[in-house]
Amino acid sequence: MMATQLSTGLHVDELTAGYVPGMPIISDVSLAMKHGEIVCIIGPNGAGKSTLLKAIAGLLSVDSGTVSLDDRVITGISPDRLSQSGVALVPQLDNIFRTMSVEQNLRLAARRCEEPWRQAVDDMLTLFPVLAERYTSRAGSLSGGQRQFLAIAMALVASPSLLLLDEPSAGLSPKAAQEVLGMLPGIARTRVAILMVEQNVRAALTVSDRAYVLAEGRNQHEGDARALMNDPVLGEIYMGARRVEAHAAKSV
Amino acid sequence: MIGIISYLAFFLTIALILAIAVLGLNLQWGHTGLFNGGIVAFFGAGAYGMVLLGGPDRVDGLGGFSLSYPLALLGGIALSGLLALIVGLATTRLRHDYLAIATFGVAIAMESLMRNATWLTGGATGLRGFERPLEAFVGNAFAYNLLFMFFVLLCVSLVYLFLETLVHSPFGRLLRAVRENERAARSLGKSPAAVRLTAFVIGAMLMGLSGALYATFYAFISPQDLAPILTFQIWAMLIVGGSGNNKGAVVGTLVVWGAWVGSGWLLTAIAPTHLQLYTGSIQYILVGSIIVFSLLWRPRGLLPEKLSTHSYPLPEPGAPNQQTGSAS
Amino acid sequence: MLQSLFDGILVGSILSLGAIGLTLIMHILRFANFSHAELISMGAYFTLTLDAVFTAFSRALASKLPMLSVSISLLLAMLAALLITGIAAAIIDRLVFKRLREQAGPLTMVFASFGIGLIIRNVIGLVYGLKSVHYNNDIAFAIMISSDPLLLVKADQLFILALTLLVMVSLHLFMSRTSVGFALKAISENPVLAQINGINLASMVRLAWLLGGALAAVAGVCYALNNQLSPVMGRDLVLSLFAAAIVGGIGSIYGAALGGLIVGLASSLALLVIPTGYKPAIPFLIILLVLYLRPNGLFGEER
Amino acid sequence: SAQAADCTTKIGAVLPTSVDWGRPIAETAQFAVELYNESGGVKGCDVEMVLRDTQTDPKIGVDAAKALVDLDKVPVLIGAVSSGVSMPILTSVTAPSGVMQMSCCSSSTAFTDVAKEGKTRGLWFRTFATTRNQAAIAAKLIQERGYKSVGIFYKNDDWGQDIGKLVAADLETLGIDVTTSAAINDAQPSYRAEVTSVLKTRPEALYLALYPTEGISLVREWLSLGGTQEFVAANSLKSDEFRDGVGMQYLEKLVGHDSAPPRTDSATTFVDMYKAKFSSEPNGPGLPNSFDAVMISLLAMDAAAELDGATIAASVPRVTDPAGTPIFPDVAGLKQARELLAAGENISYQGATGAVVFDANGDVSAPAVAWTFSETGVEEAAYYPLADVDAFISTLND
Amino acid sequence: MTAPSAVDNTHLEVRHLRKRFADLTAVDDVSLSIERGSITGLIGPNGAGKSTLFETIVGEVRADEGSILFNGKAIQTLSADQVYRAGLARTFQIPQPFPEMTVLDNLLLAAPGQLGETFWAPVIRPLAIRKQEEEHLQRAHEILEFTTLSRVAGLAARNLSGGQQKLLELSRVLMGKPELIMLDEPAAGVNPALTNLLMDRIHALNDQGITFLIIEHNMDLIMRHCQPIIAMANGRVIFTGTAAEAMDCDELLESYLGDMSTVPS
Ligand SMILES: Nc1ncnc2c1ncn2[C@@H]1O[C@H](COP(=O)(O)OP(=O)(O)OP(=O)(O)O)[C@@H](O)[C@H]1O
Ligand SMILES: Nc1ncnc2c1ncn2[C@@H]1O[C@H](COP(=O)(O)OP(=O)(O)OP(=O)(O)O)[C@@H](O)[C@H]1O
Ligand SMILES: [Mg+2]
Ligand SMILES: [Mg+2]
Repeated sequence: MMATQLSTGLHVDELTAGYVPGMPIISDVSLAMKHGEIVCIIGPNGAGKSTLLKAIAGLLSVDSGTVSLDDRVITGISPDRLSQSGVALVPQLDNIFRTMSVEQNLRLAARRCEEPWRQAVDDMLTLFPVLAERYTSRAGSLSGGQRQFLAIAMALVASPSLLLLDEPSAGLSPKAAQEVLGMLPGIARTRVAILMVEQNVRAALTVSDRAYVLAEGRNQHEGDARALMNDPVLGEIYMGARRVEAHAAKSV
Repeated sequence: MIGIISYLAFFLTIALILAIAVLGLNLQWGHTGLFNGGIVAFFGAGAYGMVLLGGPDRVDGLGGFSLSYPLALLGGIALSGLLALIVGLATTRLRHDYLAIATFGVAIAMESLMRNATWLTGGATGLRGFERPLEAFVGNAFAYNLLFMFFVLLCVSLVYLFLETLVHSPFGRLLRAVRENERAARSLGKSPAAVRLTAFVIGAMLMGLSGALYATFYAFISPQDLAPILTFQIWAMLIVGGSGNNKGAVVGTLVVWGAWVGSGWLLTAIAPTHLQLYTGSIQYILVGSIIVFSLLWRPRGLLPEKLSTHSYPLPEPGAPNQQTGSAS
Repeated sequence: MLQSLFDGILVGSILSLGAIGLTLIMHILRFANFSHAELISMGAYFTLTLDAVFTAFSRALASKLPMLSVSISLLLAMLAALLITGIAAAIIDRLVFKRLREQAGPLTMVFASFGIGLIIRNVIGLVYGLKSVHYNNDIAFAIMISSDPLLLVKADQLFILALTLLVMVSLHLFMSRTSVGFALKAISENPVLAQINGINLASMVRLAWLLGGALAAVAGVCYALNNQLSPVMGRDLVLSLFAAAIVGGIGSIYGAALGGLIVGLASSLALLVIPTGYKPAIPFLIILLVLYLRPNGLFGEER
Repeated sequence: SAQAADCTTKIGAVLPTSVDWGRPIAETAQFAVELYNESGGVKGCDVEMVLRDTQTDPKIGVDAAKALVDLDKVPVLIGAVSSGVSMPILTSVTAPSGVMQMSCCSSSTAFTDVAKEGKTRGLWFRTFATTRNQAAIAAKLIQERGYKSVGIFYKNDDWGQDIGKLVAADLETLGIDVTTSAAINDAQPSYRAEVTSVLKTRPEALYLALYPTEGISLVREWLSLGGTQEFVAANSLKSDEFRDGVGMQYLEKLVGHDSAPPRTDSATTFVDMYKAKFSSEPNGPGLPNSFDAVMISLLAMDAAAELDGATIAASVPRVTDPAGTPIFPDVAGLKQARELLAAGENISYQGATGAVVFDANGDVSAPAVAWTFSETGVEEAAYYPLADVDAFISTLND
Repeated sequence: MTAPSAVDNTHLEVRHLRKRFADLTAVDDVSLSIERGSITGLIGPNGAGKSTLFETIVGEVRADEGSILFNGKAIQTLSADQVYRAGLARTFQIPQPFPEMTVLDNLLLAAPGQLGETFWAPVIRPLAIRKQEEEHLQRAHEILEFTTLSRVAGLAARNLSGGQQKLLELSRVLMGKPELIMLDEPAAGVNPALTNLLMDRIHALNDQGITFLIIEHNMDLIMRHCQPIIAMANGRVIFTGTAAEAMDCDELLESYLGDMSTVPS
């Protein structure tokens, strides 16, 4: 709609998309970010956060609106071509090939990077040593957290320029979550745009630059990450602050 | 006119007999996810069981029970149920294609037995000698066929009602749950093995009923009736009609069987005599095309499965997006 | 006994060859493709036609390879038929299976493939006639390896055995060592995730069909070489192939090869104790037994 | 030279036209109809034979038969080939509807039983000579050739089981060793195992009761493994397809049996006409029988006062009366037949399988021949009149 | 072997449990006991063997060694469905919905003591079943209301969002009437505000006597709601104690919690 002033980075303009044409899950969602930025999306369950990421990655048919990346409209481009051109998505569910070994998962993901797969895969094994330990195991036998590592490694292995993370810390131990989230600023500094969805809101906001709040499929709020974290109203609605005590007092 | 009615009654009789087997398969596959590749085994058990139990004495083989028709019919059904129980127990651990090939093996073994064990089944010649019940009483062939059609219709209706009641009950929900996610079903205290076995046996007994009625109507059964093509036909009927939907199963039977024989009739009606030699092959091509196009047109069947198993109203269905968010 | 054992292995090797192609498609595209039978027939008949064309082109091509009943032109025809059958398979996918894959369950595809099989089989019957034909009317006599115990082996069959082993090993290496092989597996398990990982679904599906069609064609030619060509040859073969593929475990190439041998051996050895009338049931009963012990086939994984 | 007829009379045929051995049978039936029409048709009307495929599936065949009877109102039905299809047609379509059914090839003894029970209501006929005679001739041929041991391959269907067992029993009576008797199922990917199982019993000769398709497969396999070339074959293998598929050079010692064509100067009528039409010999399972089935039916229609099944069936003896005027199935013969019948005289149809005579059960027995393959086709090697056959059978029974 | 447990108050007891996968011992000589009426937290680094312990306890995976006592009775030979029927329920870490069934049907399936789960009952007792179904329906709606799934009750479970699937997993187990509920990361992917509400419900059920064993990586939740806390690492139990004690356990801090300073408490 307003494709006039495109600039580098990711631009989502009044995007309306869903799984069945004519039954949109997200409506008129807009979002903009530059390379090097970490942006977090928060919102209640079923708000449409994952749907948004999937739509950006080209997995859904878009009813209206556009997504553009680096001055190029990417709506309508097939997910594999997007992936080849530097968009990586870590889905929330079903994010590894269960019947394949860890090695095969990584090598498969590394097909789209230019350098030889061995180097790229080795980098990932250094980053996530647990994957090296279970290198030949069937990915389906990994523990919940180990799967998450693998899924993230599969996205990172291709050195993407846009990284879409759907709840990367879910299922990770506190320590691992910190490590993974802590990795992000470093990655962003290599001019990667990182858009993530998180329910581990506080931890996510600490590493994010900006954040959007999504509810009922629409943009509800947008702002600086730190400011959002300290916003009392949003805190209560989306982060469970304060009300906890009230409820705990009532029911226990 | 009477000719058309007579033919239609005949057509419907066979179609409805097959519909019973399709309904049985729908219970197994459509609702429970059991990939039964050996329908003819149970169909055959019902048919042979009924003829053996109800037929007269045979010179060179087992027989001579001469039970009354209802008993023979029940006996045939019971025999297929028994076979299903044994097969089911042996194959409860198998899924998908593995179950299909195992049951297919049972069917082939059954066909082999029928073809070779002359003392039991008359061998390749088949079994006859069974009198159609009440035929002599009715006398007129046309009237008898009409009567038989109504009898079959009654059977189909009862089976349909029974299955509709089943699948819309908690039992039906249980069947689906086992089909959808066995592990989850187990974690909720359900015993998938028992559920699968029950559905398998009930479905097989319906196939047995179908076989028994088939043999009654033709007053004859032979291994040629148990060729694997029957299994495919029954499956095609279910898939075209819509697996998981009992109405779909019946509609699919009528459509596929209608297309199968109708195409032959149509071709001889329009083809000049010298081409009639080739109408057999063309008929197959037509049948194949009808199946393929029907599936392309309605991939989930003519009457697809419904999502909900019960008829109670939901509080607020509709598009999720128009509802209020959780936390606001 | 020894002869039966050998017969089983040699007959089994044709089944193995066919089952490898079948298991591949069953694994990657996740449905039991009954029209594989007709791909087999198509491969055999394409070869028949091309062989005639090539021989007409140059008589020199009609000379036989040493020991075998295979001529140079037949080999060339077979290579061309592999490609044509593969392309035909890909076209069928484009016309029918693509849409069903996107919109329906696997059983819909199974019965669509059944319908397609009916169509192709009867088109072949109309084009080539219903009677059986041979590539070559000469009979390839068996070589007596030993007379007591009697052991006769046909060179053609050894050729097929070798071919099967070659196909088996190379295909296994391809599927388990190369990233294209992984990509094929990936689209079978989770097409969406595969696409996210940069895999072009359409081209991988095409590749799978090309492979599947080509493998079916090889199997068809080898089978016809030993038996005869008829429009129903694929149909007659395919159930044994399913049995072999499934008993080996769907998706396992070694499994399919072993499954073929088991089916071959079972039907061969069983006749030592059981009347021939029961033969069709034997392999399936053996399979029932194997599956009872190993519910996902010999090398299969739970899906 | 067809006479213009502006009316048509329908008859029905249910035959497996989509099956390799079925299509020629149907083709021959059509040929007979053509001939008949050329000679003037039934009662001056062109005969239209409505042909439906059975797909060898009883349900399909029965439905087709029912449609022909109810929708096309045919008084006569030709078919089916397999007993498994013919029988339900008989019990559930033709007999109840009073339509005459004439099968070329259904061999099952069960039909005789049904007829004996009176359930065919005289409507059932088959031109396939009873297996009993053929089996006896097979045994006789084997004996004449002096084979001491024989292996038997029989098609595992009703006909094959029947003849296989009869031949084995007859050989036993004659003191000839049957080393093994192997049932051959249709559509097997390989017959290697069956071949090996017989090969290792080292019989001097093989008796083959098979159809060409599996016959070729099996015999080629047999020969390639070095098996004997001493073959005795049933009439089903009397086919060019089989000869060419296996190769004449391996079949020089083969002798086969069949029911005999008529012993007259015009004996070759059918063969000649067939050759003129199809430029090949009428060699293949069931071709002469199919021809005769149609001819007899059509002649009976001409002989019948009214065109309903029962009347036509009742007229069959009039056209197969041994005392009647011999009639050959060429255009001239058929014309003559029609005149004789119109004049109230009986005729003796001299068909492709001989002077067919039906007994009360609709069965025929026929004299027999022994045949061998030649470069050009098939040659008759010996002729066994019915009396000889019966005499031989009675020696077996003693 | 099946001697009654020493203390009557022990609801679930695991003794020397061991489970090997090829080269890896996922559960290594684990012994622990869960007190009746407690809300026990089970923590540990990724791959510690927590989920495998669950799978082993409920019989989804067979233990190589050791025994499991529930209410003093050995259950290690029971199958998963028998364990559930004995009163021990669990949720899956990776949600296991019935994908082609509605959310409501997913719940109704889990209702306890259903009359209509045989093939004859629907034919002979339709009215009684209908009545019971209505009761269950009402209960299901209550639970869905609470877990915020009401508006998606009619959707196929396959179409739920990630968090909604976790909520469905929890809702389903709440639909039954188990004595002991084992939850595998119930809060992962669930919005924090809702998590707090869920914990209230769990406390309420706990007050009615239901024992809970909860695997969680959300330390906020563990610290606030669970007592005692058991920690595993490398397949072994390395710690048992209160929340406060856990914060003093160096081994835990190092391997599991990391730098606690970034986690606001
Ligand atoms: N495949 C699908 N088909 C139809 N509707 C879907 C599908 N997937 C999700 N939905 C619906 O879309 C809505 C948004 O889902 P989405 O996965 O985007 O939520 P989310 O914000 O990521 O939630 P969560 O935090 O729980 O992951 C939900 O109501 C869900 O029911
Ligand atoms: N079926 C299996 N086959 C082989 N290894 C397995 C299997 N299941 C689990 N494992 C391994 O056992 C170890 C323990 O896994 P488990 O799932 O119990 O961990 P967890 O404590 O639940 O971790 P998380 O917090 O990440 O979910 C892991 O290293 C895992 O890879
Ligand atoms: Mg989500
Ligand atoms: Mg876990």
